[in-house]
Amino acid sequence: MKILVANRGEIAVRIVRACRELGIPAVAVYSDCDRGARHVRDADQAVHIGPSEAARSYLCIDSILDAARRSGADAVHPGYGFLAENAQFAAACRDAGLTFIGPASETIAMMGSKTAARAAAARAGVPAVPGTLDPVGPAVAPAEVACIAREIGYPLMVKAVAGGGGRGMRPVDDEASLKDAVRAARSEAGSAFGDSAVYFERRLRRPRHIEIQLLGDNHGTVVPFVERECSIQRRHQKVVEESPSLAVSPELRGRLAAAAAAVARSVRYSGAGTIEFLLDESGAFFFLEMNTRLQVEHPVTEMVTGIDLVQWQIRIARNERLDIDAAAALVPAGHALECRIYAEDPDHGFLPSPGLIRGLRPASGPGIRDDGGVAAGYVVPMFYDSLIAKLVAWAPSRGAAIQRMSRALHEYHVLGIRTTIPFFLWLMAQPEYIAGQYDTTYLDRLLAERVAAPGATSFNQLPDGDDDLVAVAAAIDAYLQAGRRVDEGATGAARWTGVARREALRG
Amino acid sequence: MKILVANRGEIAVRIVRACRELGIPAVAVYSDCDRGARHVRDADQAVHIGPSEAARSYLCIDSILDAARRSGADAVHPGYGFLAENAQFAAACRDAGLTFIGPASETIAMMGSKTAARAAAARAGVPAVPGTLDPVGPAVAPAEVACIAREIGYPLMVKAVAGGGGRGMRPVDDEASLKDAVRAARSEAGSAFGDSAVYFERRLRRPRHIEIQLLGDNHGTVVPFVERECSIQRRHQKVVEESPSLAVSPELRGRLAAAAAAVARSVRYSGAGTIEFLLDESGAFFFLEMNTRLQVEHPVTEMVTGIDLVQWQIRIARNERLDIDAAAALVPAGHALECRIYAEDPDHGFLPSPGLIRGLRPASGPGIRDDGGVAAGYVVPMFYDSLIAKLVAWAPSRGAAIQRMSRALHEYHVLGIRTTIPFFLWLMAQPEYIAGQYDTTYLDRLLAERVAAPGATSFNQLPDGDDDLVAVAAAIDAYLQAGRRVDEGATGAARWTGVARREALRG
Amino acid sequence: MTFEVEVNGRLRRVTVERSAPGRFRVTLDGTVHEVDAARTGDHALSLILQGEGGRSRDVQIAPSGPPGEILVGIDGRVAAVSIDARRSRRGAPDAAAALDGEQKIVAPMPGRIVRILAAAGDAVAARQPLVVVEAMKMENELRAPRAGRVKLVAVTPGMSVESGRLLVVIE
Amino acid sequence: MTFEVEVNGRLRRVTVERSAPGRFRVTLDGTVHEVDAARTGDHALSLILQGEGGRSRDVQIAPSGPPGEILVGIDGRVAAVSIDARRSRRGAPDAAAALDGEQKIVAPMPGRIVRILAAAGDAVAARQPLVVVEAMKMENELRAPRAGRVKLVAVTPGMSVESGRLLVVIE
Repeated sequence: MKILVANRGEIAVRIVRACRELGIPAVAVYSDCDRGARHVRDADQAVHIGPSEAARSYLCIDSILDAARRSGADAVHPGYGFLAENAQFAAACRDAGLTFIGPASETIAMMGSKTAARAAAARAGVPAVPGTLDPVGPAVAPAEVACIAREIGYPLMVKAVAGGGGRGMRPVDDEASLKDAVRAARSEAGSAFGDSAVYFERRLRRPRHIEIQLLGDNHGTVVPFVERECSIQRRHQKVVEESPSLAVSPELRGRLAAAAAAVARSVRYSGAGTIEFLLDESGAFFFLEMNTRLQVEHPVTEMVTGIDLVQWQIRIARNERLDIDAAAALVPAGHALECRIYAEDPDHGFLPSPGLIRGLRPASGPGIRDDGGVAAGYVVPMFYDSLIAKLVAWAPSRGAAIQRMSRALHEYHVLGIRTTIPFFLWLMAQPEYIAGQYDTTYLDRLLAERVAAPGATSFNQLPDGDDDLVAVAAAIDAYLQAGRRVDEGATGAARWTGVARREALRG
Repeated sequence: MKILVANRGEIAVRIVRACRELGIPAVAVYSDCDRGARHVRDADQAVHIGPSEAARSYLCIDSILDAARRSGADAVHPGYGFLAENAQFAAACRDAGLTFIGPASETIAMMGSKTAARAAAARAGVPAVPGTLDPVGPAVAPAEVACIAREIGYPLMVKAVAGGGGRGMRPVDDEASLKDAVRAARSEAGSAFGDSAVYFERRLRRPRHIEIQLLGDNHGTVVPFVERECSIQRRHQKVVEESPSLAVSPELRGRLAAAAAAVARSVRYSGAGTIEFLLDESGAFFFLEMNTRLQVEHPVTEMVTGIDLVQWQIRIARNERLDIDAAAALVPAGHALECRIYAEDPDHGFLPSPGLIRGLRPASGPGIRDDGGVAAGYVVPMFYDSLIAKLVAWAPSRGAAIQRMSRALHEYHVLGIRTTIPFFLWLMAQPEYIAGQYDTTYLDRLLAERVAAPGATSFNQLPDGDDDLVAVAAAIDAYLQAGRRVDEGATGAARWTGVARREALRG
Repeated sequence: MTFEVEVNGRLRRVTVERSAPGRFRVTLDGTVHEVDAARTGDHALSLILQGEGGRSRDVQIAPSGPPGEILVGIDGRVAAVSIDARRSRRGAPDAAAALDGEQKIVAPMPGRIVRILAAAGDAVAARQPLVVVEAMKMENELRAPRAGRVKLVAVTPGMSVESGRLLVVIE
Repeated sequence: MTFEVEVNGRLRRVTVERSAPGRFRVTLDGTVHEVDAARTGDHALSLILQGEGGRSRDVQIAPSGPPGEILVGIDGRVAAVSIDARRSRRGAPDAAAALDGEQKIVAPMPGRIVRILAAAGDAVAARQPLVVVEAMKMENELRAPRAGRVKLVAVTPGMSVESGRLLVVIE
């Protein structure tokens, strides 16, 4: 077996590691701006697939199939994002005689339609969030749209049928704002997914996002795992995940797992997948959607179960039988957290912060796992998702895991670009977070309050002493640099060109 | 509580991390050559304690007590090595009103005498390796020495009473070689420990080194943990450790743990300690010695039990009660290996390889823990132990852990000095090691055969293709450097001064 | 040697003299610190403050664009610092603006112009969206820092812009 | 541009020409390779061999003392490499030795001389211990590479020596 990794960044690096441990050669693909990227350096082979724009490289099915042919790969791992949930890609791989490491193209297509997925869940006896069973296409008349909405009841959520990643979504509180919301959602969905169909879902009050990771093999076995909680979201984007959830009792866990397994079995699911639920305040849960791929947050499940999900994806694709103790898979060993380290500036509305990484020292030591995708000297491009690393902390208890995460965040150096590390340092100290009292609306509320608060401080606010120390350090650095300028008999400007030249060497 | 870490390198970094996670300020101490060392950079405070020679810094009790006073520390963690098993130091801390994080001075003193320790084990009903109960001091006449040896029987081992770290030891096969061995052991012991007394132990055939980690609190509770196997030794120095041991059944584990706990209870042991046993081919085990401190290999126990031993050392010193599930502590979760990454050149008899670390990229990702003590830009000094990092791999099975370790070793870059990484890559591929068929004599035998073998190859031998590739890389690098020389209008020599200057910036 | 150092917007006056090899006497807004400083990497500096129980901090320092502008990493956080602020200020684009009544909106990061929401001559309110820039799969609205009138729109939809590129001028 | 490159003792002849930006035509002992090379750090180079399914390797390169002597790290292993071996050879201490009958024993690492086990004039057998150097808490015996007579002992017990320092000459 030789696996082409049809992805980039940290997940590509993660997959290459799994290949190495299984003794399988890994082929990386890269766009122009990723020539020096870590996944290219770590792989056994690397093939250039086009310009930096994702549409002409990582999203270009033909280029990737061609790369597989040229590199002699016989299997393709899509990772997540890009083509991971593209049914055409899965089919194209199959037609090209390549093993697609994931479920059948048909399964991807069915679950890719949110309404079809909700119907499948219903058939499997799993209640979905109350809402429309059929898409509300552009043809449907405004009056009828209003009727449908009234049936569901307000507040509700307008969602893209082909949706994902929080795009094509609009909350609606009353009929007055329905029309604009539908128009906005449709246009966003149209441009994002090429399908402007939307549907309506009732909006639960303060729901928690609970999801069940599962594996299915080609011999009918489905194993669900202990839940992950992903309620810490910013604008419908997960930023911190954990396992287990404080909101899930062993009894509820059993019911969630059974429901997830029922849905997966009903579609004869093969590979790694995740069923997302919303858990309401009364403890009732509802099917939200199924992701027919690996999730960004898969490491927290690996930490509390010891199972390597990526290795299992590959072994399942090799037709191996799952030999995981299903009972043990539902008993978490300790507690794990994941912080998604993004190249974003939390002090400026989380604006993207691409650019040259001048220095990098990931955290390490007891209970810490760093799944990183970058290196010092690499220029984080503006073309792709801003996730540069996932920092995972494990400890016997949630409290100890939070302390460990804080320790690791303090220890983590990324120099040259802004990251969300200072934001996570702040979040790990929030009483509600520490107490586990949160839902999917928590973080946006907290951030809004923070901005509104008079004299709101920066996430990078330093204790007074350290503030002084930064001034002292900067002055001593400048003093030493000035010394060097004299030594080198260069002008003030030379220092910076000097720096520039050193950077240039970094390619 | 404020803890002074009376150590350096990776163990000092490890202890600082534990302090951070417990919210306790940590004070580092450093010698001249360690000003820029990682443990100094990571600590909250740092105090200079003298010149580079250990005897005048890390071994100087007065300097360390003075540093504690100046920094306002009220507790001292000795780590391992240096003063960790120095009873005078423990007493001096106590007398200075400092909490010594470890057992009572008296316990250290008793277990520090190998013969006294063997007696203590015997009193606790634990058989020691057959040998002399009393020290064979310099006064004892040669004739009597021969008698004593004959009683024990050959082959035997001459050992320093004050011994440790494999020094002051000499194997003896017959009476003819006894006299020289005793003389050599005595002189080595004299210079190493200031005590030339030795004793005799029968030499077991192909023994395995099995040890039991334990914790004891100040309230009479002693908890033993699943065993570690440390039979992979080079000249009596451990190089790879693992937990659990393939040679230990649950039933045997129970007996080993009971024996270890009995010895610890008999001396009302407080803190972290380890009881070392030899396991012979018949499955019988014998008390070897007790280490009254943390061990280098403690992480493998942490990986399979989830317990943070360093945090517990601190909590015990704070008089907390052990609340560890003693039954669970004897059930390993998965399998863990540790490779000790030394600054040594395996291709030249493991000669020390101190010097400037120009580049460093530790391994990371699933199942990997790096307990490192150095950083790029740091000059590994010639004055201390050559351990620069401990690489730990965990997996559900031993086989998977070995694959993971190999993956991580391939991924681990240390540039500028020689390390034992290439040696470990070789070892992880040895059939006997993979099969777990080894004992304490295995590695020395294997290395001897390897050297003797005609056309013995280097540990750094590359597959042919990579050999070409290195030549290609070196030439392209030289080509690019030459280009720069021209750009900079400098001479050939300038390149190297240029490099030198860049290094100089690294301090 | 005296520097004006602006840390997170707060201007400090710092004088540095070498008191011994690796030792510096640093005067910060009148207070004197005895500091032991060692380079620990291309971009790293280890500081130990004497006479404060030896407070130890490891800082990472890197230039961030214009001369005199640096980022200082410490303990998981990052501070934006200008050295000799006044001098570099005079060079910086936004600074001149501060003087007259104009306000320049520049691209905070490299990206692609998706939409332009105001035209020259428009009156805009504070925090009113002006331009949408896409980067890293996210659309980012850039808003008016204050009320005023749009004097100039310097970009068009579809354009790729570098960080710091002038987008809109408000007067 | 042609180089003589010695990798782990094996001498290779390598010609490099730039065929395009980031692309090199490299001739190694007559075989031509089309190589895509990118600097990925101060000391790192990423190579992708064209026409071999794109074999990818990340190498780390650092000088190791004398000009032309470098260490190349690849895939967990380290190769000792000399560039333009002959030239640098001529400079190196051991090389001259190779020519006449002399053999110089030099310190393989910095350390302290603990014991000297042979005196000038002594006849020594191959692998006979000559000097004991202590470094990193270990005593290391340096042995005679071949049989001969000790011509010179250049150090005394207690001395601290740098790496490469001449210790003993055998003839």
